[in-house]
Amino acid sequence: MKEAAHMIVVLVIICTVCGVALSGFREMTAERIENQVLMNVQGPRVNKVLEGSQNDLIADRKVIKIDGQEVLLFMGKKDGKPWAIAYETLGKGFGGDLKVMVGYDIENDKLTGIQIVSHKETPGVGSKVTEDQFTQRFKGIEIDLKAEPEKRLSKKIDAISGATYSSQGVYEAIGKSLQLYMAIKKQDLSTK
Amino acid sequence: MKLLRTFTKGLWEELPPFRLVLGLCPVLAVTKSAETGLGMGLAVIFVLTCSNVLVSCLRNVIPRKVRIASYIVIIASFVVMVELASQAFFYKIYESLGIFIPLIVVNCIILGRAEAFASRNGIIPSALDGLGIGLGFTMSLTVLGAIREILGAGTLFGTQVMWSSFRPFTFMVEAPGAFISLGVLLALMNAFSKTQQS
Amino acid sequence: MEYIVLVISAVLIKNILLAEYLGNCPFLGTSKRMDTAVGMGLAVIFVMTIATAVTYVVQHMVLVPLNLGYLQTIAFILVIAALVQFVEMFLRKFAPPLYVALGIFLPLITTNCAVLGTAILCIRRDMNFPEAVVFAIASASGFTLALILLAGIRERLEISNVPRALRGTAIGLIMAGLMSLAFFGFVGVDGSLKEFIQN
Amino acid sequence: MLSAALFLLVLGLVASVALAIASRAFYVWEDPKVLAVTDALPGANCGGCGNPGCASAAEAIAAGLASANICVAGGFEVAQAVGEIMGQRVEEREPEFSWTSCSYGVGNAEPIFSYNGASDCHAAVMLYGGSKLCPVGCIGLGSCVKACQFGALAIGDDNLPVVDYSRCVGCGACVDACPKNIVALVSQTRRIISEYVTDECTAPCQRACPTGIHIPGYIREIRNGNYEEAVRIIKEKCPLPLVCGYICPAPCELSCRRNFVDEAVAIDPLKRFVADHEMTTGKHIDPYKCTDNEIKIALVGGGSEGLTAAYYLARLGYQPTILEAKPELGGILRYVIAEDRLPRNVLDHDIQGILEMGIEANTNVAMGRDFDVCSLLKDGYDAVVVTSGGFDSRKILKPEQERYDAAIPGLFIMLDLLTAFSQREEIHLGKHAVIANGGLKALELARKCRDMGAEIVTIVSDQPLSTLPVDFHDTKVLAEEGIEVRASATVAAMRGIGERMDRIALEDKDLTGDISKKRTIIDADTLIVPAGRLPEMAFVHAAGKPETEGERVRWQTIETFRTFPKGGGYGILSSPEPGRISDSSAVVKSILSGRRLARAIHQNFTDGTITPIPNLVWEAADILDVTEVNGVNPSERQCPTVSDVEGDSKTAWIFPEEYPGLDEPAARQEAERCLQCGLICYDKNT
Amino acid sequence: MKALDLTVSPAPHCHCGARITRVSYNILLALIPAMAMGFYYYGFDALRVVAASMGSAMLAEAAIQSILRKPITIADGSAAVSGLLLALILPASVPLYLVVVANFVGIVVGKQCFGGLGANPLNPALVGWAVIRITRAWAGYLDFDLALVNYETGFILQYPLAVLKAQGSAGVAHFSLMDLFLGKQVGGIGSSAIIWLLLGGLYLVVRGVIRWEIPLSFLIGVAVIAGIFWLGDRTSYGSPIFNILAGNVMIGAFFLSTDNASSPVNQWGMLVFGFCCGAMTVVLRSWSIYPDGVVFACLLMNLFVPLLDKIKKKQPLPPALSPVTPPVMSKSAEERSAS
Repeated sequence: MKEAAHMIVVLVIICTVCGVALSGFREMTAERIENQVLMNVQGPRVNKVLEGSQNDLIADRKVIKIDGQEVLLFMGKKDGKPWAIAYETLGKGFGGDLKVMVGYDIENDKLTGIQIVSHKETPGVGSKVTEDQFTQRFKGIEIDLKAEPEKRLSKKIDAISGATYSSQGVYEAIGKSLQLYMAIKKQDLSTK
Repeated sequence: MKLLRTFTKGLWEELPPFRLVLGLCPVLAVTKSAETGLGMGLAVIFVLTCSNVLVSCLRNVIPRKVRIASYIVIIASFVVMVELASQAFFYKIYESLGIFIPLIVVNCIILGRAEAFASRNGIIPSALDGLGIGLGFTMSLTVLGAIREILGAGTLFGTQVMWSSFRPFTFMVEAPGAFISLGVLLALMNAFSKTQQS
Repeated sequence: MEYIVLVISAVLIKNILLAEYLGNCPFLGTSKRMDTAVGMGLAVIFVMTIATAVTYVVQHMVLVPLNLGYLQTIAFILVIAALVQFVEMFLRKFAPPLYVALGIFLPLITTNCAVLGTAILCIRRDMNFPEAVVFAIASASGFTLALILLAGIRERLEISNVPRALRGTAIGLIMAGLMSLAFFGFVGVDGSLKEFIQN
Repeated sequence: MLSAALFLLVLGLVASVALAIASRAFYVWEDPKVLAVTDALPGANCGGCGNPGCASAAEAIAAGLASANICVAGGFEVAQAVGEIMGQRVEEREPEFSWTSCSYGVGNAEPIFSYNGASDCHAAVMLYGGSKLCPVGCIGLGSCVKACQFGALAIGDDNLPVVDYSRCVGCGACVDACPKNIVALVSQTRRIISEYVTDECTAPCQRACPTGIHIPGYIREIRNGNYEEAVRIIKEKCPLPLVCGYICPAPCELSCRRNFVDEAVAIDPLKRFVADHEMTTGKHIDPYKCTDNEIKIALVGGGSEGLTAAYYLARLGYQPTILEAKPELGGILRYVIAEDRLPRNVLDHDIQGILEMGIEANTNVAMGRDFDVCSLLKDGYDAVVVTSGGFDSRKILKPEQERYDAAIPGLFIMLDLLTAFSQREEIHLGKHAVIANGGLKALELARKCRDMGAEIVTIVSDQPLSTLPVDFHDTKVLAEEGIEVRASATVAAMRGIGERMDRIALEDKDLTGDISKKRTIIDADTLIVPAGRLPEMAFVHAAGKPETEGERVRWQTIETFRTFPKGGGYGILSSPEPGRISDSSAVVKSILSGRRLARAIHQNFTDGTITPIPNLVWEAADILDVTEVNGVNPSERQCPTVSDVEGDSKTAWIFPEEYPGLDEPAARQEAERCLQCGLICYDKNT
Repeated sequence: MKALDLTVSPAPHCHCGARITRVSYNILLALIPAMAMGFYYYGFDALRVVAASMGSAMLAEAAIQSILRKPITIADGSAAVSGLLLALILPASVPLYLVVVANFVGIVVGKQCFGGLGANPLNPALVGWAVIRITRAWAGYLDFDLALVNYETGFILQYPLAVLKAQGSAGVAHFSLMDLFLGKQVGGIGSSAIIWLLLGGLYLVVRGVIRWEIPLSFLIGVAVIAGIFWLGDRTSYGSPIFNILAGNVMIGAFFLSTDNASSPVNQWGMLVFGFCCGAMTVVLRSWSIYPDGVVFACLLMNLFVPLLDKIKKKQPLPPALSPVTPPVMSKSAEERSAS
């Protein structure tokens, strides 16, 4: 019994010390990690979607609440004035969730473009939705604000053959994004 | 002199993964490019050296029956640190290594060195052993990564090295290419060490 | 029906060994003979299923609520190590025949990256619980399938004139590569199957 | 920070406590002995012990089904450790090593086809027995190497397996793996008692040599200048190298393959050269010896046969004592062969070498006068061996006129008996007499025995009834006379109590070589043998251990040699060479008899039975051989041949004075002439 | 005694040297008509590919054998057969370096690494093909519709299977089955010459070079599974006959799946093997991203051969050609060893 207790104590002490060390390390790196994720994951996509903006898109981000749901909003400015916004929504692709960054021109109610942030589609098949050939098709499509949320896009985009599921996932994400669009537009878009 | 040998044996005589034939999964998975291979290698050096040192420090404290469990906890802690650090400082590599950073925990080389070397030797030899084996591992990964990247993508560390019209032999970066190129490299090592012996 | 696609995908297309590069050490180590291959395969199916289920619970009941996601690695490996030992003792007590058949493989499994890998993959792919369990069983079956096929071929290679430098692990790796090559024929089958099931 | 630390604390606690509880809750009682034994075993799962693995071996040991020393791989230390756990005393077992016999690999040997198929010896052998013409040649594909769990085998550059003796543990996995019996296990004992068989690689000279010296081996050592090693090789099979070097008729030279090209290699002079070399150094080269045991053997007769038997018994670890009636040892070598043929210093040197192995010799003591079989057995000897050899045995059996069965109870020689009958002497034959062989005379003798008072006379013949004289055929009529005929049978053993024989064991002789013999035991008071000389006989305590009935010893004979009928007969009345009773026409032949006696005694004390040797190489055995030799350059023999020898020393007269032997350069040159033959291979570049 | 010219390939296929050569040359002979059709339709380009393929296969074999210091056995024709088979399933326009890479990988990795002829677990030609097929950057060269667009052949320049995949059975309605049968279809240099492949294959069966079990069960497998698909959904899947006549099925049934070393030895094994190849072909055709599934189906089934060989206790079939004459020992030796 004494032996068992000894073993348990040693193991528990090691675990605890490790826990303390790790959480300390975690606290040291947490902020940097968040930045890195933004820089590397969202950053390039936002830059592409909100092409033509003059501000630092990552720095000018803000979190807004809509129906109790937090949305990370990126804002593009021209001459100091917001002209476009972008945010992520999820769609269900073939392999799992598709994260799509959708950008809107808030002045003209148009899509400025979409980018796939992350996906789990089959390489070479479903992954075709990430290619420019597909994403470019969404650029500049006008939004019909009066229509049903599902039918707001003024133009239908063909699915990629062989990647129907992945394409549908992208549509789903865009659809969700459109549902949020009106609410976000009404929010205060000024940044500090 | 003995310390030097402790260090250098990992570079040739016990060169992982070729001589020890251990820890093959990351070798196959992360050698799509030289860069990821190098990144994985550095992560392994860090974990291996740190865990060797710590295991060596604690070797007289840990009861025999829970030693493996303790080693696993120690190794896993360093792995989590690597995970966090790479996320914070080398995000690209963190992304391309993906699941294989947490899997360093189960890399047989690390647990093997802890059990076979660090638990029996002092701190300095253990550190050197970890460093040497880790360096050998990094070397192997980088070389394999370079071969696969040059043939499979036409680049080396991301810069184009083949002629511009080169259509990459992408087979090399696919799974079959990984297995076959590692197998062939292993065979070449065997053949080479055999001629060296005789 | 979704699960069929999940299974096909995990066994044939994203085979844990041949496409995801997980569990290669035991794959090459225990594929020299058919009977050890079968034993190892069964042990992996057994452990992987339980481990995935348990780690799934740990992740979603403990780590996520406590906001300790970054401790995933250390938590999972501890849980798996303890679990394997627990299973070993349990089998020995209550299922001695199973213990005799699988016993020697159980310790090997602790350091089998396929087990930890599958557990982590389930989390990373945001599966729900039944999906995770089915995925674990399917992955382990894929492992077993590849193991048995390789064992069949390697038993035969034992008596071939394989060049000396290639004998052992090297030829095992090359054969694994060729198996992986053959399995490439299945690319796309999961998508079409999903469509087929829906229509 | 707190939550992380707490979480890991709890996780660690839960895991360790759960396991601690589980190890109690799921506690399975396991025999701690099994666990301890499993730990003590090497864990290589080689199967050398006959169990499927170390764990099952441990179970078998713990259950008492196997002895503590079954692990051949672990050797003595493991056996001791296991013995300690089991509370058994473990005796050291003789180490065994893997030994390969083929010396011409694929590439050097004569092929029948070129094989480049499956890299597995068994697969290769399935096709016409392999690619070599030689039926016992190594295939060289390394099945033995694969079988070795200890990395002790490798295929060398000449396609032959090479044993790394530092790693070999003698588990025998390679022996089981080899389809050609190239790999064998040898221990010193096995090497001492081995006999050549037809399915192993032997050179023609080796087969022709009655003692079976590895002639190519010692000539190779002479070539390399290792004279001591050469002597050691000779002494493995022949304890009298110098004597043989002087007077051996050298039947080996008749078989030498050089005869196809020019003249035979001077094998015997070469032997004399190295033996002379040994004598000049004044030191005896002692071959290996097994660990001593406590078994005492008395050898009656100190001639070449007795000396040889004593020599091998001593090497096998026994305590032999030679009892010689004459003042000095040597028998015919000393008292019959002329001194100008065999200088006495030569003989003394060799005898001294034999005695140095640890042999006691008592001279001037005669059987029948100073002792007899029973008295020796009573005196504490575990076995008594009669090695009277070529001497007239009547002197032993009947040292004094009035006593017929003083030395060997119940044994008569037909000639003596007939003489006695003709002189109308009263001889007590007892109720049951047995006559072994003896042709028509046996019938006559049987009738006389009946007249002398024997109630039943049994005639035992190793011939089938149909080939016996016609008088024997009507067994019914003979039975009415009280004469029983047992055809196709041999006398397998005599048994008795004290100075009286009471039973004889008969064994049916099956010509097909089936050894699932039928033994019948009949009461017998007298055994009458036909020849003038006694066969080699070995007496031991019945039932293996000394058992006295009052003051009298229970004894029985053991067979001195067993082989299948094809290679000769068996039973106590057949000597090593079939068809003759102890007629050693040359010293080499009595050496062979002596060695086989030692083998029989050793087997009796170890296994309890004398195992037959299947496929023994003997004079007329059918063995693949070459009929021509190609590619060998003729060269001159360095000394004259003493020709027209028929393997019989009676016609070979070699006088050392006119035949001084080889000097060193000539010997080296002569050794170069050897073709280093195998079964059918030979060195074509000689 | 003179050594006989006898070679043994790893169990269970035993051939003597003379027989391998005969098998190989018979296969080459049987492929000549199909190859000639390729030359007829695609001219010099086809010739170029065939020559490069056979040449590089033999060169690869000779090179690796000389490196490994083994006797060079390109004369037995097995490398030439591999090279030719590979060429026949490639489009005529394929760049030559692809052919060379495929052959080197196929022969060196797929065959010689395992100990050479008879030890290869997979068919080396198929290994070579699969390697270049999964190389994404090179996929365009192997897409028949893209590759063969510049030829004048006198028949529809669309790869039937690609059409079927893209447009369903309505798309392939305008392909005449007779044309397909007569080889008037886009495809590999030789693999589309259905009738000539059939005749060549039958020749091999009659000569006993290949056994009938695998081709027959292969075709049955294709027909049965395609029939099931077709009855289930006539708009998406082709009819059984279409499936047999289009793509690589014919060359697969007679030439690709019957490679001695990588197919089972006993009759039941062969039947199961052939049927599964055929079934798998249709499944992969219908569902995988590749228009034709024959090669991958054969490769996959090759992996199962050791297991299929366990179906029945190994019982080698009677030799298809006249049996090997046993080697004769010299009279004296034979007599001695007999006794």
